[in-house]
Formats: sequence, C-alpha cells, structure tokens
Amino acid sequence: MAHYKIMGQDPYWMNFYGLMILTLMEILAVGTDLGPAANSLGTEEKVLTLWILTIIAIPKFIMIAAIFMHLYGDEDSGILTMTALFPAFFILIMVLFVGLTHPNAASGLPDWCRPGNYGL
Amino acid sequence: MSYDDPHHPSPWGPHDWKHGSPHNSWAPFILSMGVAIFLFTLAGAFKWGEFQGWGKVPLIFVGLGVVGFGLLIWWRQDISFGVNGEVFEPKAAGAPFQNIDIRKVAMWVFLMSEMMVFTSLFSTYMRYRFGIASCQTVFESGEWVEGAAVICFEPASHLIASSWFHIAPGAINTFALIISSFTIVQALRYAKMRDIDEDVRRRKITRYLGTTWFLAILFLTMKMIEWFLGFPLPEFLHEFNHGDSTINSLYTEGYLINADHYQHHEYDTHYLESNGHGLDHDSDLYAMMEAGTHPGGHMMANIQVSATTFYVTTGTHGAHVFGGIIGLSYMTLKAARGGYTPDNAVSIEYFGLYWHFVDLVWVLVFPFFYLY
Amino acid sequence: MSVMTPLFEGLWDHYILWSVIVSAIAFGWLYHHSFWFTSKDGEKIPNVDEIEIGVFPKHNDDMRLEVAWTILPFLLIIWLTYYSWEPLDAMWTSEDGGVHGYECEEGQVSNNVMDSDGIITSDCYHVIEITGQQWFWSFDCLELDGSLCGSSTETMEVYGSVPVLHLMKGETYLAVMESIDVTHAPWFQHLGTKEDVLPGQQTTLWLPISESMTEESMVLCAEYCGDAHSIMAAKLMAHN
Amino acid sequence: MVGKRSKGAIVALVVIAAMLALPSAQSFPTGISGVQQSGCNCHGAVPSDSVVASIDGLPESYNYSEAYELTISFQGGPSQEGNVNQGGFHLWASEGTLSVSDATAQLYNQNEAGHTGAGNDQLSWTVTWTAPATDKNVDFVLHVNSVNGNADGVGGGTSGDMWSKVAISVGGPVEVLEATDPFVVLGVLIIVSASLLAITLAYVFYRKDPDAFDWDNFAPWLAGWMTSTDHKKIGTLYFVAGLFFLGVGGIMAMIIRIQLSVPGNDFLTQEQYNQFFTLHGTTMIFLAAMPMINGFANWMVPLQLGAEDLALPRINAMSFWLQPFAALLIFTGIFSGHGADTGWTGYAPYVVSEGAHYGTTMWAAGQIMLVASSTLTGINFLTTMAVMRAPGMGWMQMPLFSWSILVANVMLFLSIPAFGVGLIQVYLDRVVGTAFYDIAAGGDPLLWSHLFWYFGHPEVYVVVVPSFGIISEVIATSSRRSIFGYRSMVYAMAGIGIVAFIVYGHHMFTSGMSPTLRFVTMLTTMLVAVPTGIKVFNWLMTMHGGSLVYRTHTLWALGFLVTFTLGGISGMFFPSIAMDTHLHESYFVVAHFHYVLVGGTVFGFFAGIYYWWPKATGKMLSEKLGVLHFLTAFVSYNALFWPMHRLGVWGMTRRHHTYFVTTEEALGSLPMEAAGWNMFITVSAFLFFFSNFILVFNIIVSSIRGEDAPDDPWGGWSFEWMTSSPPPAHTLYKLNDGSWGIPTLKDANEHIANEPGWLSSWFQRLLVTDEDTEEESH
Repeated sequence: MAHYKIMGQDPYWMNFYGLMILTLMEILAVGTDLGPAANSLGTEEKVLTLWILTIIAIPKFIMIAAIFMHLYGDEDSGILTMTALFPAFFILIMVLFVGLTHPNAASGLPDWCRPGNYGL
Repeated sequence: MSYDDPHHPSPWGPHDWKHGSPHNSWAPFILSMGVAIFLFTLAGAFKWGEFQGWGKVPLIFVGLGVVGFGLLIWWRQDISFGVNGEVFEPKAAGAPFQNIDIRKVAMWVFLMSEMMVFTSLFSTYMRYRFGIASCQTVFESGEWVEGAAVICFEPASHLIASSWFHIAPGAINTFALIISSFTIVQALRYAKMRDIDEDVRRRKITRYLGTTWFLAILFLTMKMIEWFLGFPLPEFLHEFNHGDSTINSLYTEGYLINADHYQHHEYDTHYLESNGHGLDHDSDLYAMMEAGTHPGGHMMANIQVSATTFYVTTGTHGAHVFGGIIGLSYMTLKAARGGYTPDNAVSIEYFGLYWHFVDLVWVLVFPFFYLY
Repeated sequence: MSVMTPLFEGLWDHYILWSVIVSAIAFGWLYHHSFWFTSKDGEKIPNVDEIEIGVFPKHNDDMRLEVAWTILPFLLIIWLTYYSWEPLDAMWTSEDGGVHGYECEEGQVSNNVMDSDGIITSDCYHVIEITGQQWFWSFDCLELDGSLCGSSTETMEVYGSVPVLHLMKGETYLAVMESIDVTHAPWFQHLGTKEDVLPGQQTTLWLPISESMTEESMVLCAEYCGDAHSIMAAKLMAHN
Repeated sequence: MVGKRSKGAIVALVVIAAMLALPSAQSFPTGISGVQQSGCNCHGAVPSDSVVASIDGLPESYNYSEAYELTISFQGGPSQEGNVNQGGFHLWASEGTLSVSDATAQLYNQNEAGHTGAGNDQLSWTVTWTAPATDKNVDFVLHVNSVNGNADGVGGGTSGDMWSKVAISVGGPVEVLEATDPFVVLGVLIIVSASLLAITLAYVFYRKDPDAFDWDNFAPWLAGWMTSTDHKKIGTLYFVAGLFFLGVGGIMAMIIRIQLSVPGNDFLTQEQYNQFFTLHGTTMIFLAAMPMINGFANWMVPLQLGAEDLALPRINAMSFWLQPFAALLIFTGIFSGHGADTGWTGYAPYVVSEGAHYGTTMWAAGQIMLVASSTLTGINFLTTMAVMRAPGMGWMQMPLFSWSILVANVMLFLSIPAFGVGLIQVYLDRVVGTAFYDIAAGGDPLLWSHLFWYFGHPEVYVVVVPSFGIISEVIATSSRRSIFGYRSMVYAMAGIGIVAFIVYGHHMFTSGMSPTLRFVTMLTTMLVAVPTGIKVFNWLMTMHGGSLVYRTHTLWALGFLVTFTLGGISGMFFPSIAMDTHLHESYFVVAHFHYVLVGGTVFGFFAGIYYWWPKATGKMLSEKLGVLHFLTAFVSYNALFWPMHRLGVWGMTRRHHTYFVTTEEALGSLPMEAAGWNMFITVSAFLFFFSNFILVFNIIVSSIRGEDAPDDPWGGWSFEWMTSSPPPAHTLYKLNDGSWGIPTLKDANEHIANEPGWLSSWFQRLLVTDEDTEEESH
C-alpha cells in the first residue's frame, strides 16, 4: 500500500490521470499527420511515430510498475524491484540473439571477427 | 489413515486453514488430466487448420469441463480461506525477502517467467517484422506481377491505424485495461482499511472487483468486434468513413492466418489512380510504370506470417485476460460473501500484480502491434 | 582411407595434446588422493574440520589456489581460442574477396594451394548449386565447363541410385545451397565440412578440392529430415 | 501381404485391438462411380461376381524404389472378342508412384491410373509402379469394367456392363505396423496401462503390511498418494516416475543398439528407428532426468533448508501430476506406429510438415505440459529457497546441493518459456494452421532452432548441475572434510548458470545462422571451461588431507569425476568451429553428451541414491551389491561410450538408422573396423543396461530386510541428518533440547558470517532504505 502522496493527492488517482493522458497522447500521435514534422527532422513518419510511441510507453510502464504494483514506496519495494529486474539480462540476450539476428544469414564473416584483421 | 494431515480428511475441500499446510487435494490430479484431454482433443478436431468435423468438438468440452472441475475443487478448498480469521499467510524468514509474504514473492517469481514468455513472442515478431520486407515496400519496388502472390509483411496496424474508427476498439481496450488496473488497486485499498464498517468494505470490494471483471469482459468483447464482427456506423459518421456504413473486422478484411492471396486497395494501382492519391512519385513502381516496364494492377500478398504473429501475440495477451476473468469471477463471488478482510487482503494484491502485468504487456502490445 | 583433412588433423592433434596434459593432471591428482588420503571403515576417523550436524562447517579454502585454477584454465582457453580462430578466416569469406578471391572468369582456374596448417587459398572460385529435397541431392554445375564440374548418377551397392558430383583437384568451388522442403545438410565427409540447406533461404559452403583429396568419398545428410534421412547420400569424385 | 502385421510384440496386440474397433481411417475410392475421371462412367449399378480382376507382377514385398511392371487384366462378364469396346480399369495405389508406358493407359495423378480411349478395347493393360523408398504397407485398389460394347441405349451404351473390384496390399522389405486412429489407441492404452498400474499398486499395498491386508483401506491409501501435497511423498512419486522412464528410455536405447550392431541391419525400419531415437532423447531428458532431479529436490531441499515443506505444496503436487499425463501424450503416437519422428530437437520446418508423423502433434502437446510443470516447479523452488531457509542460514550457508538446485531452477525457469512458446507455435501450426514455420509463407526455420537452443543449452546444464551438488555433498562427507572453496563453488555454479544463456549458438555452427553470432558464441562457449574447471579442481582439493571412506556413493562420486572430466574435455572440441563442422551431428557428439549426461548426471544420481536412501527410507542398502553395481556399470559404461568418439571422427552420423562400411567392392561411409566397434558397443550397452538391475535388486532386498539406518549414517553436517530416518510425516527436526521443531543454523565461521563481502554490502545498500538502517542502529 502506498504511504506517500503525489502533489498532495492520492497516488492511485494521480497515477490513473497520468496514464489516461499519456494514452490519449499515444492515440493522437498516431492519428495526427506527422508527415511534415518528420520531414523537417529528416526521417519518415513511421519512424517518428515509433519513437514517440516508445518514448511514451516508457513512463507508462514505469508508472504502472512503480505505483500500481507497489515497486515504489513500500518496505519491500527494493528487493521486489530487484526481483522484477532480474530477467533483464536474459531478456536482452533473447532479443539480441533471437529477435535481431537477421533471418537471411549473411554469407560472410565481418572483418572484426577475423584474426587477419588484427594482424594475427 | 493415510492422509497426510488428520485435520483435513477430505481432499475435495473445504479446509480448516488454521493449521496451514499440507492439505490433500484432488485438484492437481484432475486439472492435469483436464489439460491433457484438452490438448489431445483439440488436435483431433483440427489438422493443419482443417476442421475435422463437429463429431470431435464435444470431446474438447469434456477436456475443458475436467479443467473446470479441477478449478472448482481448488476454489472450494480456498473459499474458507480468510473467513473467521482463518488466515495462513507465512512470511519469509531469511534475507533478503525477510517479512514479505511468501506468496507475494512467488507471484513475482511467476511474473519473471511471464516476462520471458512475452519476450519470446516479441522476439518472434521482431525477427519476422525486420526480416521480411513490408508489403508497402514490396509494392512500391514493383517487384511483383498481378496474379502471383508475393511474400511480404503486412502489419495489422496498416488496417487498424488506418482510421479513427478502426482504432476505436483497440483504443477503448487500452483505456479499459488502465481503468481496471486502477479499480483493482482501489479494491485492495478498501480491503485493507480497518477503520470502516465491515458491510461497507464488503460492498466496496465487491463493486470494485465487479467493475474490473466487467472491464475485462469489455476488453474481450472489443477484441471480438475488432477481429471477427466489425460494427456498423451511425449515418452521420458515414462521410468520415469514405461513405462506408460499416467498419470491417480484420476477418472481413481478409487479414487471416491462411491469407495467401491477400489484397488491399492501397496495393492497387488502379484504385490509387482513381482515388486521386496516385502513386508515390518517388517510388520505383511509378518509374517502372512510366517507362512501361510494369503493367501495374492489384498486388496479391501472402501475409500468413504477419497475421500469425499478430493473432498469436495479441491472442496470448487475450488469453491472459481470459484467465484473469476466471480468477476475477471467483474473487468477486468470494468478496460478495465477505471473504476478504484486512487480514487476507493480500490475495487481492497478488491477483492485482498479475493484472497489472497484463496491463504492462498491453502497454507494449498496443503501440507495436496496433499503432506501428 | 583418411577422413581427416589436414586442417582438422592439425587442430585435433593440438587439442588432443592439451587434453592429455589436462587429464594427466586431473587423473594423476585424483588417483593419488584417492589412494593416499583414505581410511578404513570402522577406524576412528579424524575430523579435521570439526564437522558437526547443524553447524555450517569451517571454510576450507585457499584464495591463491582458487585464483590459480581460475587463471590457468583461462589462459589455456585463450590460447585454444586463438589457435582455432585462425582457420575461421577461410571458413566464411566476405563478399569482397577473401582467401578464395573472387569468382573465376571464364577459363580461369583456382590453382588452390594448401599451407602447412591445412588452410587452402585460391586465386578464384567456381560457383555450383546444390539442392536438397526429401530424400536426395541434386547437383547443378550451372555454366561450368565439363572439365571443371560434372554430375551424374551411379548405382551404389547399398544406397541404390545416388547422384555423383565430379570436381577437379586444385579447384575451389562455392556451393550455393537451398532446400525445397525441409532442412538438410550435406556432409562432405572427406572435406570435413557441412552446412545446413534451408528451405526459403540460401546458404553457402566452400568446397576447396586440394591435390591430396581422396578420389571418391561419401556425402551424407547430417540434419535429420524424415523417413529416408539415412539413405540420402551422394558421392563426391575428385578428378585430376 | 495380409496377416503379416504382427511381430509378436504387445504393441501389435494393442494396435490390432484398436484396429478391430475402428474402420480404417484411410479413404479408399468406393466403387467406380465414386471416382471422377475414371474413364468408365459407372457401367453397371452393382459389382458383379462373374468379373474377376487381377494384378500380375506385384511382389510379396517390394524393394526400395524398385519399379514393377504390373499387368492388369480381368476375366468374365459380357466382354468378348470382337466387341467394339471391351473394358476399362482404374487403379489406385496408396504409396509409391504409378507411371504408364503406352497409349492404352493414362495417369490421373501419381496414385491413380486408368485406361484411355485407345485402351477401351483391351482386356489387359500395363502400368509401372515404383515402390516407395521407405517401409510402408501399400494398398492397391483395382476396379475393372467388363463391357459388352453395345453402342445403343442411354448413358453412353452402358447397359449390360459389369464391374468388379479387388484390393491387394503389399508390404515393404521390413514389416510395418498398420496405423490407426490415435483416439482409439489412447483409449486402449489408458485401459491397458491403468490395469497394469492397478495390479502393481495393489501388490505394493499388499506388501506394505501383508498381515493386516484389507481391501477397505486400499482406496484411501491410493487416494492418499494421489492427493498428497507432502514434499516427501511427491518426491517419491517423482522417483517412481523417473526410474520407470529411465527403464523405458533404456529399452529404447537397447533396441537402437541392436539395430546398429551390424552394418546394414534391418531389425528396425527407418520409420521405427526415427521414432525410437526421438523418444529415447525426449524420454531420457524430460521424463527420466528431470523427474529424478525433482525427486531429489523435493526430498532434500526442504530438509537441507530446515523447512517444513515447500512454499507452495499444492502447486508442487500440480507440477508432478502434469508429468504422467504429459508422458501419456508424448507416447500416444508410438503405439499407433505414428510416434514423433523429429529428433528431440524437432527442427522446423520438418516438425510442422505433414511428412512428420501425426504423433508429433501430441509430442509437442505433451511437452507443453512439461513446460507448464517446470514453470510451476521453478516458482516453487525459487520461492522456497529465497524465503524458507532456517534461521541463521544465509545464502552463503546453504548446502551445495540446495545451491545447485537453485542455480538449475533459475536457468530452467528463465529459459523454458522460450521452449514453451516455440512448442505452442509448433502445436498451433500443426493444429490450427498458423504460419510460424510455413516456409511457403516466409516462415523462418532458424527461429525454432534459436528458441529451442535458447532453452536447450541451459537445459543440459539444468540436468547436470544438480549432480554437481550431489557430488559436492558426497565428496566432502566421504573425505570427512568441509568442501574446498565453498564460495568459489557457488560462484562457479552461478557463472555456469549465466554463461549457459549466451553460448547456445554452438549448437548451430553449421545451421546457416549469421557467422557473426557463430563467432561470438564460439568465444563464450570456450568460457564454460573455466567455472567447470574450478569445480573439478575444488573437488579434487577437497580430498586433500581428508580421510576418504570408500562406500558405494564415494565410488560413484569418484567415477563421476573421471567420466565428467572426460566429457568436459571432449566438449572443448566443439567450440573450435573448424573442427565442429566435421564433428557436428556425428557420433563424437553422441559420445560427448552421453559422457556428461550419463557419466555426469546419472552417475551423480546413483551417488545420490546410495547417499540419501537410508535417510529417505530408514533402511541401509547393501554395500556389497553397491560395489558390484559400480564396478560392472562403470566398466561397461566406458566400453559403451568411449569408442563412439572414434566412430564420430571416422564419420558415423547421428540419427541414421544404419551405416555402411567400405569394403573391397563397395564404397561406404565408414572404414571396415567400424563394424567391429559397433558390435562391441552393443555388447557393452547390454552389459551396462543389465548392470543397473543390480541397483533394482539392491533396493528390493533393502526394502524387505535391510538394516535400520541411523539418523546420520555418513557424518554429514546439513539439516537433513538432524531429523529421523525416515523423517516424520510432518517434516520436523530433532532439536538439541530433545524436542521437535525448526532448527537454527550455527556457523563455525562466525566472524566471516557477520561481515558481508563488498558485493553483498553493495546489495544491502541498494535494498535497505536509509530509514531502516537508522532504525536498526537505534
């Protein structure tokens, strides 16, 4: 249970309002024509949208985990946060090795993997 | 007597919880049997997507029925938990979890494995999303001919994020889940309040759990609409929807796991010309058509992999919501009977952790499957 | 009949050497201790560490020793890694030329040479195509001249009718491979090499035929592919 | 031909019973009228006895891929010389391919042939049938039409014509069991196995107390086992299941070895061989090794931690009961002759192709349940070890066996979701037709390999690490020393646990995976040698200055050191990619993993069984039989697996149902000596298999008239020796004041125990907020 306040208000309500606003922003970001903005940044609309969505998803993620799931402000928050973060390394490995290795296997070994590159 | 604990002679429940564990229970045996029957019979009813006839369907329900029966036993043993102060909530002894409820630690450990489940699904999605050229790219490259299907990746967001109406069910769901996350935390807050009237507390908990249950049902209903049903628009909105009177479901749009001849009007040069949008003048296809080396036409795509990753990932999330509904049904019932007191309010917290986790997954699923 | 390529044999001998050294240390130690530090049942057994039920025993450690057998194996594996890193240069060359250069022009020959480590380098290479399907191999010489590459079939006593790939000694080939159903893998036994053949994706495999290559050798399927996996065979003939 | 389907096995009886109960699932063309394009439009309404059809040229049993010229003819009916038209035929063959050689016959597809317009005036036709390359039972169905040739009347002049049909079946070079519907098979299977189980249970119940035997107590006794949530009872159930499947897997291995004893053997068909090695692997890893580990863990972890039970007893029962039902699903296929034939790795896309047997679906389904079981086990053990250690027992005072179970469960728990998701993808692909591994839709075969090995590599460590724990306990206790380098042992084990996740690419060095990833995993794989080396040297050093007591478990532990070190050394050959391209998928690999999984895991289990048997049952095992078991098993085991290294280097391939040696006349894949070595291996395999019955015999003798065991027969220090042998029904410990309760651990290294190291003090600072520290200091 939360024993603290956010801006003097109930933390659950505040968190709820915050999540609502962020979600609205997400939907607006998708619905709005970001083409010109993307062009001025020298990128595509899709890429810009993805960046906005990712950036909004992070605080949402933290807000739910920290306040609703009591990973902030409780006596046991520290160790439970550590527990929740424990798989991070393994998640990273899976995303790198499974998710992001290109399916069409490259035919060549890059230079940095070659002994010849280091004069060996 | 061979039962492990003479205090609890019945393995069918209910238990006398003052004594703690162990208890004999039939639930594990029956649940396991049910799962096996379900997996076996489901594979009898479909083979490689071909329906094998209705004759084998009742067997699936036998499997589900056995699972349900096992769950009932489990709950029957649990329903007395917390009533009349019969709480058995051991605390952790050793560092670093000292004085944390054991079951809370177990819940977090369980969530670790759930994280890996969704990481696996997301890795699958990333591998295909980045490994297969998107249909838009293939279309504009001109490396296709009318009449032969090309393999390409068509993200569901191309359909879903195409208009405000299409995105509506997903957007409503996002709000539904956030609100339900909030209501479950409210239920926990009232369950923990010691200084209010017992009856008020009972009603508050029941009401908040019931709302959560309702929002979860709403979530799955919206999902049905979005996947299979679609919905009609009131007349004054038609003009905002290219004059169409209905919003098509993904099913109607042909976005299916067996869609090896998928067509979309945006991959049709004739449509693009007649619609005034025209083709992107920078694209190779435009150049090829100008030069007369490409006849244009309607591209056909094999989008089975895209549909598969979409349905299975969001479906796994949906299955978690469904599991939550089953849990919530029991908890609401128990709350209505006054089964939650400040002493065992933690049960709501454990379920809440699971429920928030489902919400967290949606925070990732929604942008990457529905919007991007 | 030798199945070991000079490259494999070099690595193998080196690894065997270190294996013998490591096992000599470990087993010598084991046998010494298991005969030296013993006691008989019934004898009064000394209790040097004052072991007692319910008491976590006294630590019995020695930082220097433990660090020693962390560092020494680490050094050994660094050496072994370096040793087996070298042949990697020749295993996958990048698109822009490597030990096997670029694709041969019409009429050009590879003239491959093997160095003392067993690594083969060539002036250029020829491209051939290998297709796997349940349960036979097909070899395609593409535009290569009959004097460089050929394919035929032959009835072997035990495998029945098998495809035969005829390649020339001194020439280096790059096999571009694809499967039309499930995953297979040709194991060129006397070349000591194999690579999976995947459906829907191309993989490549170097086939440097050195002068010392045996005349005829088997090609087996080394990735389980279904019923007749074990008789999915082919023959490689190396001609002068 | 008909009637040669039985090889005398019980399996065949089951299948025949099932077949009698069910009409064949194969769909035959039923009568000429049912066959479109048959070329003779249903002349005559009913079949006629007077027309006799025949096929000449069919063999009793065919040879692989041989072409047979079949002469189709008929006699009788209205057909006569001089008719304008005389007859027609339609031939259907269930397997192989048909082809036609002249204009009188035509092909509809590779299974169906018929006559042509030009062949209308014939009484016999010729077609060629090419036999399949595998062992099948081939059914032929021939329809013939005898035509009177009248051109009048309605319906193309069919009046007065007659037809008839004949069905013939031909076997392959090796007999094949007929397939039947898995539903019926499972039904029969459940009844048969349930009755066997009932008989066994009744006997055990009777043996328990022969004098007071009373049927009225039987049901409650049985229900007591089936509903128990007590960690000791569930541990025993795990052992029963694990040992049972160790036997099943062993029998499969023996059958495999018979097949491989001589080159070109045909004891098994290819199909049968494929199913046997698939299920041998799956059984040994998932149904034998894992339950045995869980058996040890269930029994010993709570006892070693000084806990009353596991954290979640009912979940624990659930983890167990998922396993027998999963086993039932995994084995479903094999009894219908359609067991999984994918290898335990089940590589895509073969695993989702229709070429893979139907049993593969159930194989995946069963493993999904095992994944669920392992996840629940993981939750339970991780929680138990985190929260239920007795007072005074910090992480760094946990006995090493508990540590090994902790590390194993962390690895298993975090890696198995990848496998579960992969299996669900395969199951969905095979059942509802999703397209994860559908190549035609762009599916990626390597995705499965990645998901599988992301789990598969940690999994092999999961299986072997608990053995490390057992060996650490046994070596220390037998030497009467405390383990050398307790802390480096723990760090080494944790190191193995983490490295396990980043090395899996070495299983895919020849898979077409990105070479960069191959290079990276080559480097990481080399690293595995370091923590493993630390452990081996620490064990050796533990014996230094001790006084080794030779008991059976000591012998097994020393045997483990020998075989595991050899297995570890042969493992170092694989990360060298240039060598791995030759060794991959060869018998060198088989030798290596049997050295670590049998010489490591199973030897460790044997040591554990001899070590903890007195504690769990209260009876001593016979030392004489134990030593005999060790000597026979150790010698035959090495004779069994050591020669396989050489076979692998020579080029003997895994998963091939047979092999051929080069003779003077013919080229084969192996040198001549390979045949002799294979025979030697088979003989050793049987010796090894039967030597393990000494253990079974020892167990039986011990349960009937073994000596009573003291509480601490070997002189160990951890809590399991503080309770009675066997422990009381509700696990509690004998305290110093004579009462029963939860003990407190004292530490002989007080000064060290109270001073946290720099790492733990850093963690402490992270975990404990400032307020708490202040409170403590007050």
